[in-house]
Amino acid sequence: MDLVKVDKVKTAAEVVRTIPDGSHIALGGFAIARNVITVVHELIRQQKKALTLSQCVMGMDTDLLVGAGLVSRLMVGGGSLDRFGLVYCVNRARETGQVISLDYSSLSLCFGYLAGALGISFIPIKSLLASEVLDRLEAGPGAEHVRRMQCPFTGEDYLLLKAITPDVSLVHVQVADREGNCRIDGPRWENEEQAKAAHRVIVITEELVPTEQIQRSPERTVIPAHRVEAVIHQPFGAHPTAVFGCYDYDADHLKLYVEHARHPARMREYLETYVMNTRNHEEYLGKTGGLKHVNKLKAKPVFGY
Amino acid sequence: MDLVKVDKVKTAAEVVRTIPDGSHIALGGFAIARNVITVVHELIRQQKKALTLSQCVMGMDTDLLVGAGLVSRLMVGGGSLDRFGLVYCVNRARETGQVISLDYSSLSLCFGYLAGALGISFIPIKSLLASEVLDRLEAGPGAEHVRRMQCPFTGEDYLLLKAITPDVSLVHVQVADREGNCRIDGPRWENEEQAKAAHRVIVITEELVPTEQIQRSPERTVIPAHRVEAVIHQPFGAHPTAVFGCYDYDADHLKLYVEHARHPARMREYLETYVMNTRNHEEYLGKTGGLKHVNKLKAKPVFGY
Amino acid sequence: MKEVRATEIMAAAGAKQLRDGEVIVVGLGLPQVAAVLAKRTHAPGLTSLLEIGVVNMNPVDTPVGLADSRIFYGGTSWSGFLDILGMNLHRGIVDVGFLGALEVDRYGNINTTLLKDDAGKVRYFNGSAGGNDVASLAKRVIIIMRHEKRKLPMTVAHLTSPGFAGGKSRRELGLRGGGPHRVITDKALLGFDPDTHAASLLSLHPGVRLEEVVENTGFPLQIPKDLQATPLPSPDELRLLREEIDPKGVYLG
Amino acid sequence: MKEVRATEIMAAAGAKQLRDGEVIVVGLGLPQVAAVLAKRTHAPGLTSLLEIGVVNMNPVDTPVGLADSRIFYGGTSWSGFLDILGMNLHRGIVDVGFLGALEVDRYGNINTTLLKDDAGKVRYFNGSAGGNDVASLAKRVIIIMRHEKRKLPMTVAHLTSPGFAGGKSRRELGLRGGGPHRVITDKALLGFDPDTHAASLLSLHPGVRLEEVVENTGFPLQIPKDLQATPLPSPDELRLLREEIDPKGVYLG
Repeated sequence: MDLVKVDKVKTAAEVVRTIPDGSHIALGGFAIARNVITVVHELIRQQKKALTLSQCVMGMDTDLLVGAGLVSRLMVGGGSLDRFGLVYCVNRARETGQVISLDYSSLSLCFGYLAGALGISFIPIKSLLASEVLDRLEAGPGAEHVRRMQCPFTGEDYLLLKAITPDVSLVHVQVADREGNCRIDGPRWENEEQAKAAHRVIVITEELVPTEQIQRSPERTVIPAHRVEAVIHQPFGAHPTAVFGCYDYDADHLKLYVEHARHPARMREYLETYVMNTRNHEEYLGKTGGLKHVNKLKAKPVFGY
Repeated sequence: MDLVKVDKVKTAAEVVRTIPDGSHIALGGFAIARNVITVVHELIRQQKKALTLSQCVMGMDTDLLVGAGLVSRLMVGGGSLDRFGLVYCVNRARETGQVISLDYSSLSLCFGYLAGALGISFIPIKSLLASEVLDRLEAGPGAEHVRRMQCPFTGEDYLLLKAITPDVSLVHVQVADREGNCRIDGPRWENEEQAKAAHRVIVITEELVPTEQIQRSPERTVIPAHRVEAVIHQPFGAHPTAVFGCYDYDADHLKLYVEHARHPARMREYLETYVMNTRNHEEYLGKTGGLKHVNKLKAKPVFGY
Repeated sequence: MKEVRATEIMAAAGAKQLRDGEVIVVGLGLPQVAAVLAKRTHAPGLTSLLEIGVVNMNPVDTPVGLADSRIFYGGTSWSGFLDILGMNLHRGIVDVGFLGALEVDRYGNINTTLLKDDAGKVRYFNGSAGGNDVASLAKRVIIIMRHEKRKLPMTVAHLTSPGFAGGKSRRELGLRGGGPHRVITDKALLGFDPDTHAASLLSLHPGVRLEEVVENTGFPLQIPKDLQATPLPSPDELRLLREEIDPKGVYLG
Repeated sequence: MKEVRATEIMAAAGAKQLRDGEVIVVGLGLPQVAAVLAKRTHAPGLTSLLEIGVVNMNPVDTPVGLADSRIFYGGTSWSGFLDILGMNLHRGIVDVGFLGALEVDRYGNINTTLLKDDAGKVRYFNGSAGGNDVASLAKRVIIIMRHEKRKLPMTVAHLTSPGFAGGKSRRELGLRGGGPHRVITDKALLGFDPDTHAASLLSLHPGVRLEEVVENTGFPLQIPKDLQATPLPSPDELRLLREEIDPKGVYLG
């Protein structure tokens, strides 16, 4: 049969204009890897409000959005900036109660996405039991997401998790075609279940390839075109986080970010300088040292970093 | 870290000797594709008894084992030999009551394997409801595998499926290393969930490659070495069924098989000639026309068939 | 131009049921031909799925079945049952599912499992495979089959894949999918009454007499006053079918 | 030969806990060093998993964290959380899970979420990530941490990952995994009493005084009569650690 012939390539600004305030956005980043920075910046420029974010392991993406005050609720398994530090803005917002944080574990959040992706409204799990993580979910707004039951076949005690179905899933990939077929190199953490659980999927890709390239290894297609609403082509779009096979994390900029993120006032400076006072990703990259600087981060093909 | 350094390559005869009578064996074939023929033949030569077989879509593999009288129970979604005919031996055994057949659908059986692979003892589904397929499961020995419940979050009616955890999973792949890391080219039907649900996984591979080849595209590893107990290296091991990328189905032999399978007496002849009176897969291939014949089936690299 | 075949009318009728941008689960044969015809005409953005794990296959040689490597060719994604039937069909994003049948009854219930002879002796066939899943979960189910009295009985010998079982609504049956939408035969196009859920005649293929259809249907058919004729394929559709999509007449012959 | 460091004793003690053929979930740092040491000595058939989807990584450069591409290098399988934490850990085939901690209490409960100062002010840290899953499901959990009174309190400020909560058995708690097996610190090796489930001192690292351990532990430790000394790494183990596994002393320095 013929291939789908639809060009879904759009700019980050165009795509973000279609995301309403109050949306539940699932983020595809992990700590300091494959964060959807270019879309996060645009969400901040367009000052979206009252967002719910979900993610197994938060990174700079979530920290930026919370630090910019766009977020009212989190559903997360954990988070850090690896050796560079903690998710300071997120933790501050939790401490002050600025955000409601539903804390899970990596697997329980991933099971929630899996249930969403499979179209089953609940799924059993043996994690979280006998922990304060579950106590806190059951004691607060998380209560509507968990139940306990016994397996009717084995009698074993289970926790039931409500399916997670984000309004929008954002995932940064290495390779996609103009129709949205995309490939992820390296580990994929929760990206496949997360994207397939969502009502809308937005892909940010480092490289745009002809569909013929996708057809050469269809086993590698992690998210097929018909699940993808838009494709944003943005080289270095995850900077300063790493994209396996494309470029390494930017240690200098991550340190600079952490210095700002630790203090509310300085965080505002960071957002002014690198987000609000830049019009797009090229201008942002320019301020971080420009192509000359980021090209130094480019990966060696054999090693992928 | 170092790689696992364990050589798991064995012969079909060695492996089959470790499979006790009464085992639940999950078969990785689909109709006339990637059937584990070489192990099926060995199971028949060693005259295993009272086997339970499970598979989403039965093919020649299941039909041979049932035709040889080794099987007492089936858990299947369906089955056929595509345009070559039906699974005649299986259908005859159902009609005479020689086997107990628990009939599911492709997805419900696959969900059962998924639950087994995830270590959850049950999983909800919206298939099978309001059908005679479910009525028959609930009225017979299948009753212990299904329950009904309402989703505690949405109130929707669901069928709960008991996890399926086969004793042994047999899967035919194109590429594996000596430790058991393996790759499947083309669609994978239920192979990944089926293998990961099983207690023991036996892989039959067309090609043995050095682990370095596996490390060149780790995203392609469908079953990792630590889940695999033994690797059987058998080129044309799925003959007369097709292995994408390696060889096409053998239309002549499939027609010949169907002529025999339609009649109990002639089926016994087939088993005598091609299985009991051959000592191994090479002798079997010899009787079907030998390498000269099967080499004609070899796939064109670009097309994969 | 040679006479229009019933199979060509069926393929065109199937194509007309598909809208641009829809996601469909197809089987081999006429459903695939109908899908390609729709893609080449009004629905270029159609996505076709095969249950075993193939998206948008583009075969250049004729497959003998779903397990034939020929049908994998040109796919943009190769996965498995869990992805196609789970993360697409069960997820609720499949608009149309095409199904064949041994038997279909007046409420669109499908039998692909077994037949009984007059003595009550049972003969088994393929069973459900993905059929029950598609019938339970697709938004619209389209059945393509030959129009014979024994294949269209009042009640199926085995209810493998539910339509409007017992004349009940899908909601009453606890099923998510919309259920049977059309039955496309070599004689006519059938639909289902929104209230009674019983099969009704929508149109007769050109040259087919009403009596012929009634005689070859095992259940009472609702006959509308304004009985239409199924439109013939356009010259352009015929050209595509005969010259590009199935030049060897493997499925249309 | 220069003096043996506490980190080297910890790595060797960790390696001794691993048997050939076992499947383990490792974190960065000492756990990974211990796993490599075990592989190079008595457990060549060990399988190491990273929660994000890496099997048997074989890094040649030092990663800064689990999200660092350097740690993916040489892997024989790249998948995701669902495969590693679901189809391996939840499936029940993970023998050992290594965990770090902000706090560990007398029953082996782990806190990685938050700390409270004397005024009760809360400071948040990383949270669970895969920690709760590993603690709930691995057959044996091994905790590696610095031995400080504030990190070993009577009760953790937040029970992120369960050990023998409330002194209950894992069965009573409805948990599948075997729970905490060892706590390896820079001063001693701790285990858990099979009956009381409370932490007990198993051995002191050479040169460490009992008082030193008691003073730096926030809960009462069961002290066995026959208190052993943690064995020093063998010369061969030291050579491997210093010359092959961590020559730059990134984790052992």
